[in-house]
Amino acid sequence: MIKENLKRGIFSENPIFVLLLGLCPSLAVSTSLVNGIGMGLAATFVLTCSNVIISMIKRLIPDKVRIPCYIVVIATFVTIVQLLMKAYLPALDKQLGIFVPLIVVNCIILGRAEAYASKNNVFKSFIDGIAIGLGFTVSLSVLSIIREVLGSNKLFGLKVIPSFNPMAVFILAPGGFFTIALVMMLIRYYSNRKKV
Amino acid sequence: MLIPVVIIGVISLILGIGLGIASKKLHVFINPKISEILRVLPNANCGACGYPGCSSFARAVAEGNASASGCIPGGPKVAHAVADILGVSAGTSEPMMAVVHCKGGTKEAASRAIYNGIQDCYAASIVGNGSKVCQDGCLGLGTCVKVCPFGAIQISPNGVAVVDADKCTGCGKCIKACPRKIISLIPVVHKIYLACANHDRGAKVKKYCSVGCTACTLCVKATSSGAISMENNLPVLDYTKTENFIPAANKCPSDCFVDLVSVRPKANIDTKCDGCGACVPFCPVPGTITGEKGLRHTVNKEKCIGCGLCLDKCPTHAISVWGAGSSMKTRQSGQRKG
Amino acid sequence: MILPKTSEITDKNPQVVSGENINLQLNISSSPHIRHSETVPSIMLWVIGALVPSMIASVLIFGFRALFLTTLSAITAVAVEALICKMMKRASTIGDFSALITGILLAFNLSPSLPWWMVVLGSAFSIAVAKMAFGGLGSNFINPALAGRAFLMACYPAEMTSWVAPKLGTISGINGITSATPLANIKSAMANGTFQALDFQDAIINLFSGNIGGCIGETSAIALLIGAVILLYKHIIGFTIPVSFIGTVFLLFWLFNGSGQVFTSGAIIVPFYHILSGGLFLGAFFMATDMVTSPITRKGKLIFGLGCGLLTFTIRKFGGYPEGVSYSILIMNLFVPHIERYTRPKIYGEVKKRD
Amino acid sequence: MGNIAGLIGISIGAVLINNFVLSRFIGLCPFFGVSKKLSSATGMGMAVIFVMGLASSFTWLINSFILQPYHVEYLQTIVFILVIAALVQLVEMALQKYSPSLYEALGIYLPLITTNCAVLGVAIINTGLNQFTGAPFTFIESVVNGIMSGIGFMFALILMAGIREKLELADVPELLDGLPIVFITAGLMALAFLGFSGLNFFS
Amino acid sequence: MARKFSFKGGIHPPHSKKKTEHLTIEQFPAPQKVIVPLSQHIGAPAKPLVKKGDRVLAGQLIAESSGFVSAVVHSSISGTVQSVGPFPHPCGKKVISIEIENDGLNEMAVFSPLLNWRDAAQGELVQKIQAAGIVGMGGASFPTHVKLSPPSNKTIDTLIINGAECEPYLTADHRLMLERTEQLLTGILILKKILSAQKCFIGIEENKLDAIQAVTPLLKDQKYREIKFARLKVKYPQGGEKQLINAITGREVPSGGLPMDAGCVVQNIGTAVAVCDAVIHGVPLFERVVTVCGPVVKHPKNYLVRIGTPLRLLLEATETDLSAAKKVIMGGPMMGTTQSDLDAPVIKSTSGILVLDSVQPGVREHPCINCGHCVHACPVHLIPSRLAKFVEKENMEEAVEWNIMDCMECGSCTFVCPSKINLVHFIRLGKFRVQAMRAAKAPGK
Repeated sequence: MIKENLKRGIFSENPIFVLLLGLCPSLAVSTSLVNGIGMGLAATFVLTCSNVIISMIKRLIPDKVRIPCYIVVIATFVTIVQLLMKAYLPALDKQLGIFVPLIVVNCIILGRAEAYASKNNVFKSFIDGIAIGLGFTVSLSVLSIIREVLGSNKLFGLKVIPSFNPMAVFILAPGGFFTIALVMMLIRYYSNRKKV
Repeated sequence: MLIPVVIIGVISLILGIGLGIASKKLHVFINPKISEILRVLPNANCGACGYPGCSSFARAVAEGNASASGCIPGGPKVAHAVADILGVSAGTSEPMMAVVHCKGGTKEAASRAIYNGIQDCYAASIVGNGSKVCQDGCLGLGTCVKVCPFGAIQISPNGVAVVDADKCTGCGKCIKACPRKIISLIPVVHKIYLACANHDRGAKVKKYCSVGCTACTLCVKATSSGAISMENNLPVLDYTKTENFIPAANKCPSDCFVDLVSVRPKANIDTKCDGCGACVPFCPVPGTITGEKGLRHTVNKEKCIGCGLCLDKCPTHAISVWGAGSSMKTRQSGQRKG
Repeated sequence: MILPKTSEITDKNPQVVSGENINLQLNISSSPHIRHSETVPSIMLWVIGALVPSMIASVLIFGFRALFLTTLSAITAVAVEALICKMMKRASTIGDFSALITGILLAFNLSPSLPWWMVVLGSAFSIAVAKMAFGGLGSNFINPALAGRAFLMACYPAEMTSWVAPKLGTISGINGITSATPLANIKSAMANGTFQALDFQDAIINLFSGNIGGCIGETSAIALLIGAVILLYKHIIGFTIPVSFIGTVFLLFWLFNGSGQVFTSGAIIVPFYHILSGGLFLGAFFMATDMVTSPITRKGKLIFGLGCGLLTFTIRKFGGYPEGVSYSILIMNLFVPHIERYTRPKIYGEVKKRD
Repeated sequence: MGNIAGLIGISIGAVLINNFVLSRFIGLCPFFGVSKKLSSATGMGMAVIFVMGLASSFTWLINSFILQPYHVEYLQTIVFILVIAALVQLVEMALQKYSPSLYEALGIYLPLITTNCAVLGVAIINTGLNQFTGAPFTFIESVVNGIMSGIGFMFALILMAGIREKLELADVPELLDGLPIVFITAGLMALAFLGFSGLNFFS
Repeated sequence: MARKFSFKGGIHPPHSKKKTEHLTIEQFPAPQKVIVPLSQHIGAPAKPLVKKGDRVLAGQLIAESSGFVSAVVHSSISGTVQSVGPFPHPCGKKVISIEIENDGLNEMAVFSPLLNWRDAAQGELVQKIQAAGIVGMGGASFPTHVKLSPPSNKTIDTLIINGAECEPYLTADHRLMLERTEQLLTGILILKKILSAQKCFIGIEENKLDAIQAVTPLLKDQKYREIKFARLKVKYPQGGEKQLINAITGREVPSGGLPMDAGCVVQNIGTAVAVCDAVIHGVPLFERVVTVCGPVVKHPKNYLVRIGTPLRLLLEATETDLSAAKKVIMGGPMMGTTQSDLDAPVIKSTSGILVLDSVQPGVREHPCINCGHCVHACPVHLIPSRLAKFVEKENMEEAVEWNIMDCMECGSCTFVCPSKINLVHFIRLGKFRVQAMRAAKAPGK
């Protein structure tokens, strides 16, 4: 079941490329792999924790105010992440900037809370959180690798391709859009080929 | 430690009370279906459906302006749930399927000109009424193909539209789309229809279509139930009558009928046969049932068309039809039910 | 609905069956049955023809490297388009020569000292992303050549803004001396406060002949004007966009010329200097007038030209770049759908809608 | 250099140079979701401007008078999102009740705005330093920043909607049809917007 | 020189009139057999009055109108009715027609002339025109008596006679103006009397110099003083009803309205001549002038042809090389319809038969490049390229929003399109779809 869930989170229900959720952070922070992974893990943490808590308290919450309640739960974990990052990873926190608090409004997290955690038990929600979170992290990493290599010819601060003059546009805004279009096109191409 | 708790608590309290009062005071009635749909939606308000938020999508679905499967993050699961709320899948009447009343493609039906324009049947019909001589023939430019939501219609290599019986749901979109009005619905259980819509006289039809109905009325004569009648040089099949049209289809000299069952099951006479010969006169294909009086009769499988007319005629119930498997079952059930 | 080309339809000759009234197969089609002789390739060839004077001028000014880069860019553009057509399994569209124009125009917008592989990269981007991704000629919303230039500008800002000194009259090649463009001079003069000391009078003649630093095809105003006259004469471009574009820039720089004088004859040299330098003529006559990415109505073209002019002025005067023509056209390209919507012509016999 | 110039600087920055969508990558979900049709893009844009203005003022007040005095800035995220969510819901209900026509025009976009990161984004940005003055945002500045960022959002949204309506008429290759081509469009738009970078009217 | 009248938009196609404009009208021999369709006009088809075996005379009434917007039909030869049934029609469909075999006697029915028409009542004159089965002979084939009976709430102050003949190749009206000038002017006076219009113009394109020279001197005559000459610029579609009104009076016919909404009635040259014949001589409309021309027509002609004559006979008489023919067109090259069956007959609105040797692109050669030529050419000020795209993507709401229904299908946009897109075909398809959609939505269904 865990394997299936992971597969679902990374491939068939990939939050960025398939469900098209959480686009803002994925485009904004994928300028370097470190940022991408950092963002992905932070979101995974929030997603998993909030999934667990929400599935725990789902019976206590009246239907009418469930969305505000979910948001409070999520916001709490986001604040925890913020504080943790400020304390232990200040450089990364500075890099990610405003996008750490913006995890609150990441559609993936609220979406999973509403669509999954509020209907399933704690363990299932936990697995789901991890799976979807990993899917998000993997997608972010893919985007980051492409953008960092093309845009600054570096990965973890190391030069990748010798005598390649990096195309700065890929770490700028337009490059982000082009990269995600490119990845989506490739995914579509391969899934089309599989069908045939 | 106390301050944050107090702040959050107070703010939440104020907001909660405010919202609670507001929702009472500002209550507006909304369609319960909308809230029901809203409940099954992911409520991520991501906007991927093209609507501003889940509730407006739900309203659009409830009002029939959006497709039940419009929610991208929800995927097929949500789509099914929404469809269930709408009651889309609930079918009540007899299942129907669309058929094209023409089989005269480029090989069989003559053309009088070369059409040079937009590949669309309407477009062709407004330019000199199309390039076919037959004024009721399928133009084969695929307007029905384009409107079919299920991909059930294709233009055959021969240039006529053909409906895939397995995919067709009988929604009737193609009927409205056809400029020549040669698509209609038939009950799915009936697998036979007349594939011609031409009202010209027989002699004329023969000149320009090798599979056109010549109004010879042989099919009318082949049905005893009166389920086929001639109207304006064209047989009309009445599917409400108890009739399977197999003999009629076999009688047609121009091969105008289409039988969607490729191999019909054949009649078989078992050992209960006492050789009374009561079945012989009812067989529409002379020489199919043979045998001496008093001895077990046999069916010539080459000739038998599987119409089943002999079944009820046997006093000893010695005749059964078998051979071609599943598709026969549907036909027989339809036939029995009438 | 993907429509087959006419040739494909008529190739599929239906079988002629003898019968009633049939003895010859006439074509049936919708009216009208006669057509004007002008075709898309003929329009494109005229544009290419109109670019030839500038090409010659660029060789005279920057040497054969200009020709080499232009050819390279054009070949890349055509090759990429052919390749993408093949990948998309669509009929090749290189026969309409639009890719060739994109290639040439891109090169005209690049510095003659740019490394050759950057030209190839930009040209490939122009065609693949800005044009073919949208479905090819007619479907792109943004000028492909300028998008390619903006792409290279974002990728390699340093290389894109290093210029070589012109060598009018010698065609031996680039002399390797780096030089600034007239607009960069102004920009830095404004920043340093030495604007009043600039000598505009002397520069004007060089601007006309093109004996200045700058992009391959943009320096020689005379050559560009010759091309523009050809296009105007053939009715391939109208006056609306170039006149409103250049006119706006002229008026705005006459108004805000930096000398504190407004609309005076003494200050008129500055706007002249501005319209002759940089890519304004190239942009106004050859790129803003790109049919696909400019509004279809005359009123729309006027608004488009005014907008381009205003943006060019804004970027040159207040922006981060010395030159604003290409960005202003790109930005106005984004507005085209709205301009077209709001400048719909009043139809014959229009009845006021009763709400 | 008066106050007005500073506000204009903020405005230009928010609309053109640091456009939320095209250079800051904030508010992308609605940008791609609601830009199919011009009419809904306009409605959404108006609603965003309204809510962003409102949210900026409320969050600035809360931040300055509650969070900062008690040194609990770390509660920012929770408090802001709570306020925004409640605000949006209140506005929605009020509109639905008192002005159904306005609700039809704007209200239906409101639920989408709660989770629009642009609103929370601008609230958080307003707690930082004003890059033009180097000092913290004043109340007026933060409201102007909120409204102008909303206008920038609407500006990009409307441009996108116009282009997408035109794209409906194009023969986009199958591999790119749908969202990929919209991303490419957004990329090209962002490329064009680079032309605004470094824009400064008051040097 | 006098003022030249024109409108905004339009195109300049090659005239291609040199071959036939100097050829006098020849009587085409009555054929062995004529096929007279019962539907030669806009409106309900006529009801046949004869049956198989009946003997009819030339000019005899053989079908009565079945409503107000309908027209009667006369036999064009004397002979025996062979059958009443579906026969090929120039529109491509089979239409109920009367097949008459010629007995070679050419016996005429008895006509009742009305020489003192000036004293006759307006109603009587309209009656005469209705009884003669006259329809608009320029191609639209709208029953003339309907046009001449405007509802009481509409005042007509201007009568315009359309002598523009802006379609290339066609010279039928041109020849009529030269050869039957007196009848033409008399017909105009009759029309003017019926409408009691204060103003009356005859508009002629300035490339028909001989026609202008034939008409204008007569206008100085006391008899014809009321008719004013308007010199029209050579431009297509100068002869379009709405363009002509705009060019001469400066008024615009409201969108979706009729010329009478602008206080105008426009009549064709051929119609005016037919009105003169019908009123003064009592002769019904059973023959008309047809230009037979085109690159593969060996001996182009202006023929006076009996209605119901199969096209094939006309092409044979002019020794047309049918093996080289790619298209046979009834009408002009800009708005005419292609024929798939040469047995289709000449009808009341057939102004010309063209045989072309080229197949123009039926759909497109290149994608639209937004050049705007179609926008400048459109006399209705539409954006044809946009409309075509809307139709192609089946976005009918937008197409209606962008005024697709105002298109008059003149073909100017398609003529100038460098991408060779058949915009008119797309727009016609779109109009057809919109009408079908509206019919489906209409209440009562």
